[in-house]
Amino acid sequence: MSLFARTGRLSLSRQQLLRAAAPAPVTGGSGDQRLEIIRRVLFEQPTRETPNLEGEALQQHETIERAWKLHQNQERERRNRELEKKFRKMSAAMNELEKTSDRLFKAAIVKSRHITFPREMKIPTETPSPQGWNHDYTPPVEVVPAKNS
Amino acid sequence: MIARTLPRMLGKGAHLSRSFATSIQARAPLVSSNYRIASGIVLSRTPQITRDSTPFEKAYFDYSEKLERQSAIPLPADFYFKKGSLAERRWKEDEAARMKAMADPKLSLSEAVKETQVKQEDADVTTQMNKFETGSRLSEADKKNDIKSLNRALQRTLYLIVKKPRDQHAWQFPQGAVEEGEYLHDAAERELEEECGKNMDVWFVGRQPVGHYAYKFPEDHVAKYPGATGAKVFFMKAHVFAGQCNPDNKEVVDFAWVTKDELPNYVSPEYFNAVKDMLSDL
Amino acid sequence: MLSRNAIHRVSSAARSTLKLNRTLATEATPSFAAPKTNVNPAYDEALKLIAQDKEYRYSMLKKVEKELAKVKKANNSPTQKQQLTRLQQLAIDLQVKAELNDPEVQWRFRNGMRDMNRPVHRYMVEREFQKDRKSKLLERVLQMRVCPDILEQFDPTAQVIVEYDGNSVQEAGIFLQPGETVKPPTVSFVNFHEETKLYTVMMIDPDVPDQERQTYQQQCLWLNTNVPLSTTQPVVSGGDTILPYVPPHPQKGTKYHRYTILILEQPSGKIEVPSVEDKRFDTRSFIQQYQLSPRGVSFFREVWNEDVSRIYADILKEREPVFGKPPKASKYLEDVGRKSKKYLLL
Amino acid sequence: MALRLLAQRSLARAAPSHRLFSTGAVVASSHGLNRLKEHYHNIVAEDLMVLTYDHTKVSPPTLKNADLEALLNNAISEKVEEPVVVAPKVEEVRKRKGGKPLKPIQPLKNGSNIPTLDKITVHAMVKDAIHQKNHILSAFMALQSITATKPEVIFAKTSVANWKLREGMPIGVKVTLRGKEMYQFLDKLVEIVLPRLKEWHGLPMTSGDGNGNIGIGFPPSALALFPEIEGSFDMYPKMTGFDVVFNTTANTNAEGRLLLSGFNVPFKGAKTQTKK
Repeated sequence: MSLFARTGRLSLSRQQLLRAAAPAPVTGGSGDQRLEIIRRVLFEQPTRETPNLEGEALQQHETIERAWKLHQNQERERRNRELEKKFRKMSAAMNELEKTSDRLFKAAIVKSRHITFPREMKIPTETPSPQGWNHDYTPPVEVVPAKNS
Repeated sequence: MIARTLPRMLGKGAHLSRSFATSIQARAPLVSSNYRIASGIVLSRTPQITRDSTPFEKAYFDYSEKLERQSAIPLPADFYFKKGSLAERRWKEDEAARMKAMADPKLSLSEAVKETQVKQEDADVTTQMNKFETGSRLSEADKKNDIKSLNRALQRTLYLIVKKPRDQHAWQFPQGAVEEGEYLHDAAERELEEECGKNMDVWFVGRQPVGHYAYKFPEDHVAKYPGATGAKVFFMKAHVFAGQCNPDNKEVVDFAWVTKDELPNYVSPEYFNAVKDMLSDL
Repeated sequence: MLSRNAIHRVSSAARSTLKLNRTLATEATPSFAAPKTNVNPAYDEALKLIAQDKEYRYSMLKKVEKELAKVKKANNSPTQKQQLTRLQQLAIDLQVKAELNDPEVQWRFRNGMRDMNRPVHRYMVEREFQKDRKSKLLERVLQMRVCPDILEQFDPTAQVIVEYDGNSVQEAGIFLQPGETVKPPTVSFVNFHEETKLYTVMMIDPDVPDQERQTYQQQCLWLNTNVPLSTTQPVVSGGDTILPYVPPHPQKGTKYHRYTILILEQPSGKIEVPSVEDKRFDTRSFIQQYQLSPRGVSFFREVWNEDVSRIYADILKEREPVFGKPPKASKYLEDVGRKSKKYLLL
Repeated sequence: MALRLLAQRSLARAAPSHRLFSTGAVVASSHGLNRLKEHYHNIVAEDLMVLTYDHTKVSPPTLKNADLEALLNNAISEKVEEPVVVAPKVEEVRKRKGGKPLKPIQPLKNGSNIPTLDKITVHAMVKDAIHQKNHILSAFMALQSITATKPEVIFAKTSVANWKLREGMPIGVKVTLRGKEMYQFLDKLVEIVLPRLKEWHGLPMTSGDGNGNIGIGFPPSALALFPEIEGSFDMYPKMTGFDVVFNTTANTNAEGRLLLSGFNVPFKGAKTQTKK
């Protein structure tokens, strides 16, 4: 994605670059033409002019950036509010559990250091898989080891 | 049976306080200060696709993408593409589309490229074979509003609610009494399996409750459960990754997967008020 | 991001320095021309979002105002005062945030059309002072030892603007010529309170040599008490003049003098100050005596030139002192001025 | 060609819709959103909050995140505000145990200090650069290609006589990624590179620097797995190994691992907790 975002034209083709690089003085022992090409690509690129915003465009830009900040603020506040509510709810439940039953409370605060999110948990995508949700899931059959009676 | 009820705790024997002999006996529900303790399950299906961006988000993204392009270092295309290769040709086509889109502030760079890519693929036979098949963001279940389907409301979090065979307070999250000697998360796992069947791939998020709800039993109920005048439900959080709810038709007669917004249509207002803070808006 | 930098450069250049309404009233005020809509979709959507936010905040403001009226009616509530302050705070906050993103408000602020009657502009000026100007002011005040030479370090709440004819002290610590400061300056204190509060305004020179004690003394060149100031009336005028303005006159032979203007709030209202001696003035004990709290500071520096002699002759009507180091006793010159012999024949 | 296909494949999960919808009416899409970021805020953050909850360290509730309605209700409430008595801070003298450095004190938990990914650092040391400086260019170009950010050159801080390294020699390159770029890089790493690494089953369950930051070292061959490099592989004189360090705001390794596994970074021997 990032690759395609950075676009532009270079006048020389790869072969031309190689040819042009050949007579260039090579510093050091084992000179590789490809290094010379990389050097040119990295440091001898035509630079683009930075957009010079002024007048109406500048006014528009500042309004847009301001609105974007406002939007991000709103989103962040909404998220924080929701999380805070959930946190307080959870905290209240734990307080209640502590009052209700010491045994249950102690079991609830046990934590594993080796816990991870399961790999089945998938990150949302732009479109769902064509198969859709797997409604027909059945748990894998547990192989019960034969008991020695 | 024994294996299942054994507390699956860490720290080995520390919590294995129950002896095998008692576990086989019929277990009494746990009662604490006149309240029966119950374990509820907030089983959620997480969003399957990313949400729709707002019109402003879309417009801002297009705008900043163009600004960025204006000041970014140009791509050394000849470094990345072999001369005369298909990749180069396509990149040039994309680039032409981008140049065109740059001129008009109403056009989006990303969408301009998408269009040329679709054209290229239609023209090219080899990529036809590799074409990705994707589902639609609006599924069939959405159109039918099939509240039992997990293919519905793909951008939102869906919660499982079940219907008990009674008139009042019929709909609620799956829940069941914690038995003597049982822990909350064990009870939650057991209840979910009893009420909704085994055919769900479920992951419980931690062992602690994420919310609670206390209520008094109605008059006729009190007689049924001696020693308790109400119940305290502690909700456990869980995600479902596959499978579907199969109600046992005894304790539970119906089920639905609903979003937070739809929940008030099913449950009583006091129940909704008690649980709304632990549910996600999205 | 190169583009962002470029844009920021432009925008900061467009930002004008703080000017008061008073000075701008004479200039022709350009009117705000909003950019055309329906050209850039991002701009259109941005305007929509800002308008939405504004509407929501204003609807909340209405509710707050209703509650305010209700609370004001309920007289005998013990928590009335607390409720009132909270509600007023909330109302101001809502008003400010509702208008802060408005392109026109921003444009007016940037172009110096600052209306201190509007909460949003007051908020913006205050934020500008706290974010930009305060650190620089404090840096200068500490670097040039105004604090602690005159008083302990304090937290200035607003900007003090000192303007002489044609010269303004935009940045604390700049050098002025004694000839430029003969007439009293216009001092403004850009405060943010709507109600009128009383202030003491003074100008101190802490670098006057005290020959008797072989040290430096403070001289109070200007002392005004009970000056009424508010956000719409930031210019120092009126009040009781205890010590009339004496032009800065750095003595010949001394290093630079720091002429410091202090704005001190009088929290307990009006104060009565009998005449004070301007020489050997003790700012610290003065502040303690009248329980003043420092709110703003600014200073400029001057060194001697010919104008000082004129000030001494025309205004002060004193003989001009000239300071310098005492001549060094040379071990090679005898009292009679003869060079002593290097080698003495004993 | 290969690059393009790969790039397409890499985008398949991020934005596969472009193959379905061509022109016509505007189709609702998540155009402009970052899916990893959305995933974190919608799901991972909340689960992390539950999984890292500590009942002994709960910060008192504040009005910091309250909405306007709540602020209004607070303003008109008739509850007299008790002046907050701040107990004088007692400087706790903390001693090191067994020569290990002291860990920072963990803050009290609340809804807004849930562990999150702060930055990703991609770093490569080029040993060949000792003998010839311009060997660093290859790594420079490679890092720039995969991260879309200009790297900075790292100079040797000390001299090592055995390696013929002198102070001030350019010896490596580094890129620090934050925000949008960070999530894009992580997406690429998790979806394309890590699954194709040979004989690698995931990070060990002991990984982490003690404060919740986790690093992965990659062999030189891994660089070729990035779609940006695969197509122009022969243009690089030499591939280098590199490190990717995930800097998180987590306080412990367990929290750091949990956070990364939320982004589908695989961990070795991690037992999924799903029902059997």
